[in-house]
Parts: sequence; C-alpha cells; structure tokens
Amino acid sequence: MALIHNFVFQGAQMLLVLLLAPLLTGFVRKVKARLLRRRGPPLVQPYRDLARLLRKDVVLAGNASWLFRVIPYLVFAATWVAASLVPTFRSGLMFSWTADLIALIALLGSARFFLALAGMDVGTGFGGIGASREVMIASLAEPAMMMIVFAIALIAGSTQLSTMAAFMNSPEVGLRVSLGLGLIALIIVAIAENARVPVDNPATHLELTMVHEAMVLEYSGRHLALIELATFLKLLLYVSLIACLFAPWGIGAATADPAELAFGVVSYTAKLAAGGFLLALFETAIAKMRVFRVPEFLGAALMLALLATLLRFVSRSF
Amino acid sequence: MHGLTFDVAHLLAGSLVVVSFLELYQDRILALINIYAAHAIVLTLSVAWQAFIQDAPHLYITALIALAFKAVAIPMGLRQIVVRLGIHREIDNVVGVGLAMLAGIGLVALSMVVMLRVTAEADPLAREDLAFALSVVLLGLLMMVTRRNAVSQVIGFMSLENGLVLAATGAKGMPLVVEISVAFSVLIAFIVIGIFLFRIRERFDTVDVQALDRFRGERR
Amino acid sequence: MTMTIDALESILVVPLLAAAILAVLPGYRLTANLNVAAALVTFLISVSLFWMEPHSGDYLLVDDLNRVFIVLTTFVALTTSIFSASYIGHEIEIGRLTPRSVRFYHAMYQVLMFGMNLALIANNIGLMWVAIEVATLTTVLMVGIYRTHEALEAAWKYFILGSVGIALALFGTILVYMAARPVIGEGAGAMVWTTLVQHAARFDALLLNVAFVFLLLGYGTKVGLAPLHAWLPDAHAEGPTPISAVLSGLLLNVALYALLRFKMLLALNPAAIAPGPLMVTMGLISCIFAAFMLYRRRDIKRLFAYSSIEHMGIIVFAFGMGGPLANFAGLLHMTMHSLTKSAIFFTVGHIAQVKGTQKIADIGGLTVTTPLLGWALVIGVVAIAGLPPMGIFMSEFLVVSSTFARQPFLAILLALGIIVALGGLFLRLNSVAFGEPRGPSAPAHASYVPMFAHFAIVFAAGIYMPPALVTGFENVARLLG
Amino acid sequence: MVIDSLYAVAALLVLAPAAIALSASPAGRPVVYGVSLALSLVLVAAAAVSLVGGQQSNAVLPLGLPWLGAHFRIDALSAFFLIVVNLGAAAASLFAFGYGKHEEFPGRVLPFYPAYLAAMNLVLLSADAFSFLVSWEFMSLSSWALVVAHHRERDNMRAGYVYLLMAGFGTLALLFAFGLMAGAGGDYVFDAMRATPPTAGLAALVLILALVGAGSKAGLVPLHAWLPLAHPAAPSHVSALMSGVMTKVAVYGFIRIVFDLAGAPAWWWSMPVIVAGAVTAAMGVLYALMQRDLKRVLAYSTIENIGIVFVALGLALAFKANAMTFAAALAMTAALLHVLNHSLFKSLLFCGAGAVLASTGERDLEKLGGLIHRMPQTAFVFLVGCAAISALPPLNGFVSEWLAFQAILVSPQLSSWGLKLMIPAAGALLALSAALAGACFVRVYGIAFLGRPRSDAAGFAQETERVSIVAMGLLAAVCLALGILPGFAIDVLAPVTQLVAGARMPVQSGVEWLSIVPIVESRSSYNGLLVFLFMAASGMIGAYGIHRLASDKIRRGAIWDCGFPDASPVTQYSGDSFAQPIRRVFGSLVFRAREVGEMPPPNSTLPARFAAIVHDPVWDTLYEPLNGFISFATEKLNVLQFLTIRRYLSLVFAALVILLLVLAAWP
Repeated sequence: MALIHNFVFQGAQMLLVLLLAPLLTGFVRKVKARLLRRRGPPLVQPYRDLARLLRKDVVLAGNASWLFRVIPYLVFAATWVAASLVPTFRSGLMFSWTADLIALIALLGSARFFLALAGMDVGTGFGGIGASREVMIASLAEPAMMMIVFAIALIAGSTQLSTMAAFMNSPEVGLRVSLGLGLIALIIVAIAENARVPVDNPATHLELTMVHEAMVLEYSGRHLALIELATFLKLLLYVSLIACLFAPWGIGAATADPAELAFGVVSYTAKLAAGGFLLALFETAIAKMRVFRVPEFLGAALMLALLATLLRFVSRSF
Repeated sequence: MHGLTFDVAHLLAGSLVVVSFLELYQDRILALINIYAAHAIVLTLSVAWQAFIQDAPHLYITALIALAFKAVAIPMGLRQIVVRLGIHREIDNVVGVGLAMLAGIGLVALSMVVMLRVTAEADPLAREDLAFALSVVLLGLLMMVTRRNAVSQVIGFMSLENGLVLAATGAKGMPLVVEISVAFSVLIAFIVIGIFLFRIRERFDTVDVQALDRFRGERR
Repeated sequence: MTMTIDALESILVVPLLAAAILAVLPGYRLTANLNVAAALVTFLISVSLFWMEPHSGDYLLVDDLNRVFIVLTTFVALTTSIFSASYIGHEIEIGRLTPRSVRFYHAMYQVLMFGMNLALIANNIGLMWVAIEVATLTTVLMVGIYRTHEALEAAWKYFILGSVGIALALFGTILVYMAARPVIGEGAGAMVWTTLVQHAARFDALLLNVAFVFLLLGYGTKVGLAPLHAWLPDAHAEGPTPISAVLSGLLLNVALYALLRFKMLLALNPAAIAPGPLMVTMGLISCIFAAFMLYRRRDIKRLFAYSSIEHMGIIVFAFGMGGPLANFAGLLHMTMHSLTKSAIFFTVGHIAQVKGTQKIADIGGLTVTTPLLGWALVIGVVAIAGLPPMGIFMSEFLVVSSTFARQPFLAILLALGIIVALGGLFLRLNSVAFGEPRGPSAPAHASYVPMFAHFAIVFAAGIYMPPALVTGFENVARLLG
Repeated sequence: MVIDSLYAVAALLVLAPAAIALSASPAGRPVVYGVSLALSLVLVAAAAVSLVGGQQSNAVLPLGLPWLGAHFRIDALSAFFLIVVNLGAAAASLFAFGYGKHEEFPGRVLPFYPAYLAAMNLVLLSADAFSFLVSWEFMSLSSWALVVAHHRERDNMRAGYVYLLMAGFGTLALLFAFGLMAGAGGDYVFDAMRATPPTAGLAALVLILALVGAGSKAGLVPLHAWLPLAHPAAPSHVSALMSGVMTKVAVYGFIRIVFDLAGAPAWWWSMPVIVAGAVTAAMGVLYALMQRDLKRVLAYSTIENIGIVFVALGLALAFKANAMTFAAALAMTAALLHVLNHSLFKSLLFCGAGAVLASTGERDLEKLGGLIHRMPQTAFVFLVGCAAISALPPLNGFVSEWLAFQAILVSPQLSSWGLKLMIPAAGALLALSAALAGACFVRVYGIAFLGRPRSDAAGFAQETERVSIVAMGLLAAVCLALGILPGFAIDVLAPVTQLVAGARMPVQSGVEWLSIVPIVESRSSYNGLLVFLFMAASGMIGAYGIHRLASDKIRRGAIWDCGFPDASPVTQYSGDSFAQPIRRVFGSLVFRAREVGEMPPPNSTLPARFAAIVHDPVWDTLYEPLNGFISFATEKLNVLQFLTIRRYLSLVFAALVILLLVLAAWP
C-alpha cells in the first residue's frame, strides 16, 4: 500500500514538472513582453510550439550520425529525471535518495555533455562555436555550483535535498552570511545554466551572440521539441531548486495529509510565479554581455561560493 | 749516535736541498744540466756516507750508479738532445724565478712541519733525512710543474727521484734499495730516450689547443 | 704445504714462460691460441687457490682478500685473451698491426698478467710496488703499440703521470718501512705484509699518515681517481681495445688492492688518521666529476673510460665508508664493474671494427645494423648505469642505502653522481644504439662468447648470489674493517 | 596464493626471452599475447581469491640480497592492485591480438611486453625494499624499452631519455625513503619496518620522499613532464598499460609506504598530498585541453585523474590522523575505486586511440573527424569511455568522484583549521577539473569522431579488428557495471580500507534498491542503477510515445550553410578553435598562452594564418634551468679533458700539497 502510495507521489511529481515547465517559460515570456509594453504571446504558446514541432517531420543533415538522433532523448531523459528529483510540493519522495544534489548536478552535466556533442556532429561552424562556448561556460558554472552545494551541505550536514530542505525549514538555520552569498552565486549560476540574459539570449538567432541556440541549430521537428522541453524543464528545475533550498516553506513532509499537500502545491506554484517574475524583471533590466565577459561574471559566482564555504565558520547564527 | 757522522749526513742531505733550490733558480737549460750533475754528485756523496756509517756495502753500488749514470751519462745525453733540438737558449719558466723560490721555501717549510712532528722514537737521523728527502721530492715536483721544457721537466723528475734515493738510503737496512735505484735509472733512461725518439718538440705541452684536439680525436 | 707454494708460484711462472715463448714464436694464430691457453692454465691454477688454506711466505701470500682478486683477474684475463684473439686477427687483416708488433703484444700481455698476479700475491710491500710498476710500464708500451700520433701521445702522457705516481708510491713505501723499522727491526722483515699487520698498532702514527698520503696519491694515480685520472681516458681510447678492457677491468683493481692493503694497516693503528674520510672525499670527487665528463664525449671508448673513473670513485667511496655492509658493497661493485666494463669494451671494440671508427658521431642505429652487438651494448650500458636486474644495482643499492643511514648528505651526493652518470650514458647510448643507422657498416666477425659470458654472470649475480661467494666476500669485508 | 602468483610471474619472465624467437614469425604474436592474457587472468583469479578470502600469504625465496632473501606477500592491498593491474593487462593483451598486426617491429615489442607485465606484478608482490626497488626499476626499464620501440622517431628517443632519467630519480628518492625506514641496521623487510616505525621527523621525510618518488612515476605536477612524452610514444596497448596501470602501481607504492610502513601520520601530512593532488588535477586537465595529439590528450588526462586520486588519499590521511576512521575509510574507498575506474576507462580510451591510429595513421586531432561513420563500433565504445572519464552518471567515473566529494563534505569535523579551510578549496579545484574534463572529452570526441573528415586518412578509415572491439567492449561493459552497481565494489574494497585506513565503509550490499550510502542515508546516497533505469525508462517512453503519437518521419537535407554552399571540412571547428574560449580564460594565466594571427592585406590571395602558442610553465621553470646547469657544468668541466701534461702534473702536485697541509693541520 505504502509502496503504491509512494509511486503515485513520485509519478505525480514527474508529471507535474513536465506540465508546469512550458507554462513557466510562457509566463516569463509574457511578463517580459508586458514589461516592454508588448502584449506578448499567450501563456500557452510554448505548448503550442511543442505540439507543432512534434507533428513536423525531422530534417536531418546529410552526414548526421546515429548519435545526433539519440541525443535529444538522452538530454530530455537526463533533465527530466533531474527535475523529478527536486522536492517541489512534497519532500521525501520515493526516489529522492537515488540522487543527491551532487548527482543531480552531474545529471545536468551529462545532458550538457551530449548536447555539446550534438552541436559538433554535423560539422558546421555554428555547432562548434556553440559547443565550445557552452563547455567554457559550464567549466566555470559547474564548480561554482559545486561550491554552492558545499556551502549549503556543510551547513545542513547533508547533500540530500529532502534533508536539506527540512533543515532550511527548521529554526536553527538563522541568518548566515554564507547562505546569502550562496544564494547570489546560485542565481548567477542558474542564469548562466539556463542561457538567459546577460549570459545568453534565448530569443536571438544572431550567430555571434548565441551559445545554446547555436548548438541546436541543426535540430528540427520532434528532436527540437524534446530539446526545447528539456530547456523548459531545466529552467523549472533551477527555480524549484532555489525555492526548495532558500524558500522551503510549505513543502509537505513525507507524512503530510492531503490538506498540507494541497498547500504545498499552491505554495510551489506561487514560488514558481515569483521566480519567473523576478527573472523576467532582471532580464529586461539588463543587457546581454560579450561572451568573454561571461567568465568574469561566472568567476564572481565561483568566488562568492568559495567565500560562502569558507565563511560558514564565522557566522554560526544570530 | 756520535755527533760527527750525524752532522755530515745532515750536511750532505741539507746541501742536496740547497742544490735543488739552485736548480729552481737556474733557467738556462745547459746550466741547469750542470747543476743537476752537481745534484747527482751530492747525492752520491751522501749515499756513500750512508753506506759508510751503516756499513752497508751494497749502498756503495747505489752510490756508484748515481755517480756514473746520473752525474755523467744522463747529463751528457741531455746536452746532446738540447743541442740537437737547438733549444739551448730556451728560457722556459712558467712562473717567475722569485715566485718559484718562494713556493719552494714554502714547500720546505711544509715538509719540515709534516716530518718533524714525527715522534722522537724514530731516530733523529731518519727524521732529518726524511725531512730533507721530502723537501727534495717536493722541489722536484715543483720544478716539473713550473717548467715548460721537456728537458728541464726530466731534470725535475730526476731530482725528485734523487730525493727518493736519499730517503731510501737513509732508511737504515731497507732492502731492495739497489734494485730500486737501478729500476729508476732504467725508467729515466726510457724517458730520455722517449724525448729523443718521439721528437717531443721542446715541450710536452702544446699551447695550441687545436693540436691537442686533433690528438684526442675530440672536438670541443 | 709445498704443493701450495708451487701453485702460488706457478701463477707467476706460467705467464713468464708464456711470455718468453710468445716473444719468439711467429704467426698470430698460433700465438693467439697459445696466449689463450696460458691464460686458461693460469685461471685454473688460481681457482685451485680456493682449496688452499690462507698461507704466507716471505714473499708470497694467499688470503681471503687476494683470492677474490686473483680469481677475478685471471678470469677476465682469460676472457680478454679470447676476445683479443679475434680482435687482433681483424687488426692484422686491416693492417693496423704488423706480425712483429703482434708478437710483442702477446709477450707483453703475459708479462702484464705476471705483473698483476705478482702484485696480488706479493707479501712484501716493496715487491708489490715493483710488480705494479712492471704492470704499468707494460701497459704503457701496449697503449703506444699503434704508433699513431694519438697513441704515442696517450702513451707518453700515461708514462709521465705514471712515473710520478710510481715515485710517490715508492716514497710512501719507504715511509711505511721507516715507521715499521723501530718496531720490527731492520731488514726485509719490516716490509713483509703479514708482520706489518701484526705490529701495526705500535707504529709511529704520524709517519704512517704521511706514508698513506703518498700511497693514496701514488696508487690513486693508477686507480684513476680524479684529479690524478688524466692518463686514463686517453690510454683507454688510443690503446688496443683488449688493453682498455684489461686496464679498466683489472689494473685499476690491482692498484685499488694495494691501496686497500695500506688502508687496513692504518685502520689497525688507533693513533693514525682515519683513512676513510680521505678515500671518501676522493671517491666522491671522482664519481661526480667523471659523471659530468660523460656528457661531452665524442669518442666511445673514452666515454666508457670516464665511466670507469666514476665507478672507481664509487668503489673507493664504499671502502672509505668502511663497515661490513659498505665493504661488501665495495667488493661486489668492484667485481661487477670489472666484468661489466671489460664486456662493454669487448663490445665497443667489435663495434669500432665494424664501423671503422670510434667517433660516436659516426656510429648510429646499431640495433638495426648489427643487432647482436647493438643489444649487447644496450645490456652493457644498462648494467653499468646500475639498473636492475644487473648486479651493479645491488652493489649501488647497498652503498647508497648503507651510507644514507650513516651520512645522509654523502649518500645524496653519491646519488647525484649516479643519476648524472645515468643521464650521460643513455644520452650517448640513444644515438649509438638506436635511431637511424649512421655511417658505413662492415659485417661483424665478433667473438660473442666472452661478452655474453660476462653479462650472464653479472645478470645472475644481480638476482642470486651463491652463499659460498657471499661468505667469502663477508670474510674479506671483515678483514677490511 | 602468492606462490601461484609467483609461478605465473615466472612464466611471464620465461615468456620474455622466448618471445625474442617467437617475434621472428607472424605466428609468434598471438602466442605471446595469448599466453600473457592467460597468465594475467590467472593472476587476477589468484588475487581475487586472496582478496575475497581475506587471508594473506607470504613467501621467501633465496634471491636478491643474500642475507635477506626476497620476500613476497599478498595482502588485501596488494591483492586489490594485482586485480587492477592484471585486468588492464588482460584487456591490453586481448586488444593487442588485433592491434599487434599493425606493429612494424614486433621484435622490439614482444620480448619486453611480458617482462613489463611481470615487473609490475613483482612490484605489487614484493615485501622487502630490495625486491620492491628492483622490480620498480625493472618496470621502468622494460617500459623504457617499449617506449623506444619505434626508435626512429627522434621524439620517442627523447621521450625515453627523459622518462628513464625521471624514473631513476624517483627510484633514488624511494631508496632514500626505505633507507630511512630500514635504519642503520639495514633491515629491508617490510615487516621489520612496520614493527619499528620511524620517529616523527624521519617519518615526515619519508612522506616527502615517497611523494617525490612515487609521484614522479604517477605523474604528479611538477614531476609529470616525462609522462605526456613517454606514454604516447609507446605502442598503444602499451600506452594503455603505462597510463592505465603503471601509474596505479606508483599509487600503490605511495599507499604502501605512507599508510602502511611509515607509522601513524601527523596531522599536517595530508596538506602536501592534497595540495599536490589538487594542483595536479587542475593543471593536468588544462594541459589536456590544449593538446592536439590524441594520445597526448589522454596522457595529460591521466595526470588529472592521478591528481584526483591523490586528493582522496590526502583526505584519507587527514582523517586517519584525526582518528576519524569512518571518514578515512570513505576517502580511501574513493581513491581506490577511482584507481580501478581510471585503469578501466583509460585503457579503453588508449585502445580506442590505438584503433584510430591503426586505421588512419593519424594521432593529430586536426586531421581526424567523422570517424563515427567509418568506425561505428569503435566510436561507440570510445563514447562510453569519454562519458565515464567525464564523470557522467550513471557510469563508474562519477561514483568515485561522488565519493570523493562526500569525503570532502566530512572535512569540517577535522580539528585543524588549516585543513578545514584548505579542503573545500581543494574541492573547488576538483570540481573545476571535473568540469574541464567534460569539456576536454567533448573536444576529443567531437573533433575526432564527429563532424566531417579533415583528411583523406580519416575519410577512408576502416573499422578495426573484431577482437580489438571485443576487448574495448568488455572494458566499456565493466565501466557501466561498476557505475550502476558500485555497492559490490565498495564491499570488496572493505578489507583493503580496513588494512590501510583502520576501518571499512558500511556494508552496501544490504541497502535496499542497491544504492550506496557512505555514512547515513539521511546524509547522502546515490543509486546508479535507478538513475540508469530512470533515464532508460523516460527516454524510451518519450521516444515510444512520440513515435507512436506524433511523427517518426525523417528527411535528409543539406547542412544549414548560411548561404555558403558546400563549405569544405576545413571550415569546421578545429581542436584549437574549440579550446580557444577556455584557453583565453585559463591559458593566458597558466600557460602564458598567446595567439598570433596574421591577416593578408586586402584583396591578396594569401591565406590568413593563426597560431596559438602555449608554454608549459613547469618545463620552463624547472627542467630548462636544470638542463642549462648540466650543460654549463659539463662545458666548464670539459676543459679538464684538454689540459697539457704539465697542467695535469700540477693537479697532482696541488693534491699532494693540499693533503700534506691537511696532515700539518692535523691535531
């Protein structure tokens, strides 16, 4: 009985993230449009795009290899699994212990690894440029992320997301310098990882500025749909990660009754909305930076995170 | 040990050292050869005296060899060579005479210091003898390294060897002395002949390094 | 008892007889084989010494120390004579040697053997001196045998420096006699080794010190210690290769043997200065200096001559350190070095004949053109550089580690020398044995038996040492104190 | 067990000279490699039995030092490393069945190959300093012979030369370390050393010497310079052994000396180890990113992984010194597991490189490309290797790095503040190198196997031999197996950690769903199996659903060419251009990297040129000065070869006078 119960919740979580992801992206786009005094596309536009892409045929480059065709599924699977492991409305999910935060980052890392390979498969300049810039960004973002994990995990004494969330929820957290630094660093990393302004511009298709879009330039049809979906999922993942680590209020415990769960779902969506709104606000407020300014941006994140790990000793709580 | 014998031996040994100094001082080859002859004669005398006081007849042989071979034969041979090679006007000191003399004095002092620290049980005659012998040896070496000319180097070697003979004869009752002196005479003969045969032009050492390279089959 | 004396003397008599006969016999084939035969007989007799209890007469003695040296000497002499048979044959074919000079060469070879054996079994320090000088002078003559300008120049250099060495050694010997006379009394008794050892404790210490300085320099010149080494590289490079092999493999050892005898004498006298530090210093200087000298060598035989200096340095260092372990290591290293180095010279001799030159620049890719010789050279260098599984690794391991426990700094210096030498040797080996073949190459008619026999022994010793040999070495090590 | 292993090793040693004769005929090759394969499998079996059986066995042979004899032993530690070594050896031998066909001079490879295997095994088996060092140096020597097998390339000879010198240097360092532990008595048996550990000061010295000695063989920065020269120079299956296996033997030497023989560690011991490891990891992977030569990239990545191992070892040392044995066990497990993993995927990658080299004759990345079409199977296994070495879940590389991070997360419980602050920084470097490793292997795979062929050689490449594929496939399979079922490996490692770290990790086999739990589940846990199943399932579901419900049609079209049709392959991203962003970020700092580009004047037909110049700081600052000193000293001393007789005499004279002065000054 309990097993089935758990399965249900795990499945629910997986479906929830899958369904909410495009909506979040749509919401961000909408808000950005409104901030620019445009009407903007409807909220459900991403769903429509996906559906359209799925129906279309795939146009493959002449020399695309089998790897090129497999990668979208790999990327999608890795991202989805990762997203489904972040506590959203209920912690202590059935498989929450299959992968802790480090493993989760590694999952995203493998998604990126294969996407970069895909960029190089057909052998065009665009793919190469995208791939090389992507790995450069990753080579800075990943250690920064790892440092953030250290900072928080060393405080929470665990890398297990449920445990961490529970800890951050508990009163003994207090206000900590290192947590503040960690939050800033995490936001920077999240922006970079999701190819948002100022690191990258999801809307542009101007070769010299784009990173992520350049990698997937050769994709079309269902493959593109999967990659788009993976991108949506990734955004959702990061927002809910920030939420679960720094705003873990309302996440239902493993022994939560339906009412709490309902509250959990509501609070979760609220957090998503808030996150999306802030992101849109930020993106409209700032301009994209040159590619070779990005390392400094991310380096700052790395330094902040490292500082956070080292500073965790100085401020117990006050 | 009665004084006179001792003093005479002492005197002869000492004068050998003095003659070595003369060699060091002299830079004309022909004159040098003459002085070497003198050196050999002094050696002869001292060996003979040793033979007398130790009443060791075999030492007379050594003395004889010294006289006949070193004081007469070798110098003549050397003169021949010098004349043949036409180097009788050579002045070949590497360092100035004064410096050489100073070094020589230093060496004598050194050998004194080294030898006279020897405890007194070793009988005084032996001590004095050894001290002088060592000085002669060192002076001979000094001569070898301060002269460029093959002939004068040979002379240096020979006076070195005279010092050895002095020491050997001074060593009371030492066996094989005669044999050794013979062996050395042969050795010296070899060297002299070597100079003569191989036409070692007036010097062992060539200043011209290229030539040395060629000899050694080495390039620098 | 009488029989034993006969055995001892026959070690001297056989070479002398052989020399006399070889001096008159014509025809190189016959003489060469006779040479081998004589060497073989001498070797067999010397082996028989192992079954002879230590014994000393007025002029000759046999004890654990010189047994080792004698057997080693006669063995290498034997293998060298085999090698020289084929080597000299080739030299005659290409006309570098005339039959007359070959006759002279073989006679001298046996005289050399006589001299070395005499030096090893002499019980009288004067006799030992004479013997070593005989050996030296014969080698001088053989170095000059090619009559080329280089050869004569090398021989001359060897002759002059050697003579000075002779003189110094003699002076040292006289001083020892002077030191012994007051205690033992006048006459030959005061030069007999065994008597000296008995009374050494009561000798005049200061006199002994001076004596040792002269002996160290005199015999050290023969051992080839820097800075007295100057004759060694040229003599090795310009003489016929069998002589290079004998020089490196044997003559250096014999001189070292003399040095060891006197070291024992000093060690027995409490008041005398410890000979150790002097030997250690000279050993280190020689080792490191020679190691650096390896780098710019252009002549392959001179290269290995310098390596001999380096190894002599290591051996003298080991004996200078003293103590059972270091002495054992020194003996082992000496044995291994003689075998290896002579084998290397066998190889190099054939290589020089095949390539028609000794210039490293004109030799290359030997493992391609003449694989057997090439790989023999590789094995030799591997062995001489002290890499396992060859025997020298074991001795170097013992020297370095035993020193490190007592004098870490010295050990580090020694290790520096060893590693620098490794670099120098392999720098040359790479260009000689590997890479594109260079220079013309004649077919090789080499006698491989001697070199590979040596390598086999060295290899075996590196892995397994028979207990008998070990006990023998240990006794000697104890003797050396 | 040890006796059986020794028999096997002896058989290898016999095989070596036999191979000289065998190498003459083409039939000889399979014999040599076949026997080697069989023997290494035997050795694996023997080691496995004694590791699982948990009993150690000794043997003393009357070899080596006469009064000491040669001592041999198999305990848990050596058993584990024996497994690592001989697994690699077996794989390499199997691969060589096919690869050996392309060998130009079998006579220079076959005899040394078994000797090399034997030497590595002997190092692990020997239980006294002498036989250890003999085997150690013999290992260097035999591998040197293999490095110079293709002696006609000058670079190979240079590589071999540097290699041999560094090996000799390392051996001397180890010799000193053993000399210190043996003491003046000269008792070189490990048991005796263990019985009387050195005093604190000496032990510290031993640690440094071991770090230098073993580190120079393992390739720790700055002693790594020989490694990227030597490993690629050897035939590829040998490179696989040198990189995948021999470096592990060096790690074994370090563990044996520092954890087993040198006594209880002091609190600061871990610092030099961790620093060296972290720097090595970061530098190694940065070097790797800058290389053009495929095999050299792999060699540098070996340096990186060695760095990771040493960081983990340092952690274990720190925890051991603080009596936190559970954490020490965790860190040590991470180190050992990474040793095993790296030996697997590095062998796989080198074999792959060998296959590429054999079928294209190219090692230069800029001349490869598109091989995934020509050599699909090789491409697949190579991809697995790349994913594994980039520490991607659910493969094995990730597991060991994950464990290392878990160990780092325990560090706050250490008492020393220095370590508290240093270890996270080291963790940052570790994370950095992990990320860069990902970038590095995207580059390698993307340039070599994907895209379009950059040369005819790559364009007409053929798939390599079946047997080689099998060898690589097996390695890949093991990589996956260890990735999804790490628990078993961890449990097998328990006796080893028990031996060297004094504790073992909690039993994993009991954990539900076969996940691994380093300390407690609430703290951290990872389940490779489920991750694998999850990804497989969701990928399948996605694919199936889409193909069923939406379209599954494919049209082939031209590449999006931006309006410049059929651009030549040269317009692809090259290895250098791929590395450019990272080179700009890190390179200018670490390598003084410069980019020189020359544009032709307008409307001239000359090509534009571009070159990226990268310096190796270590080489410039350490090796060049040394080289300069040697040549200076030799130049100066060489004068002494050309003196005149008189000057030589004056040397003798000077020596005499000096000695007499010494006497005169003597009290």
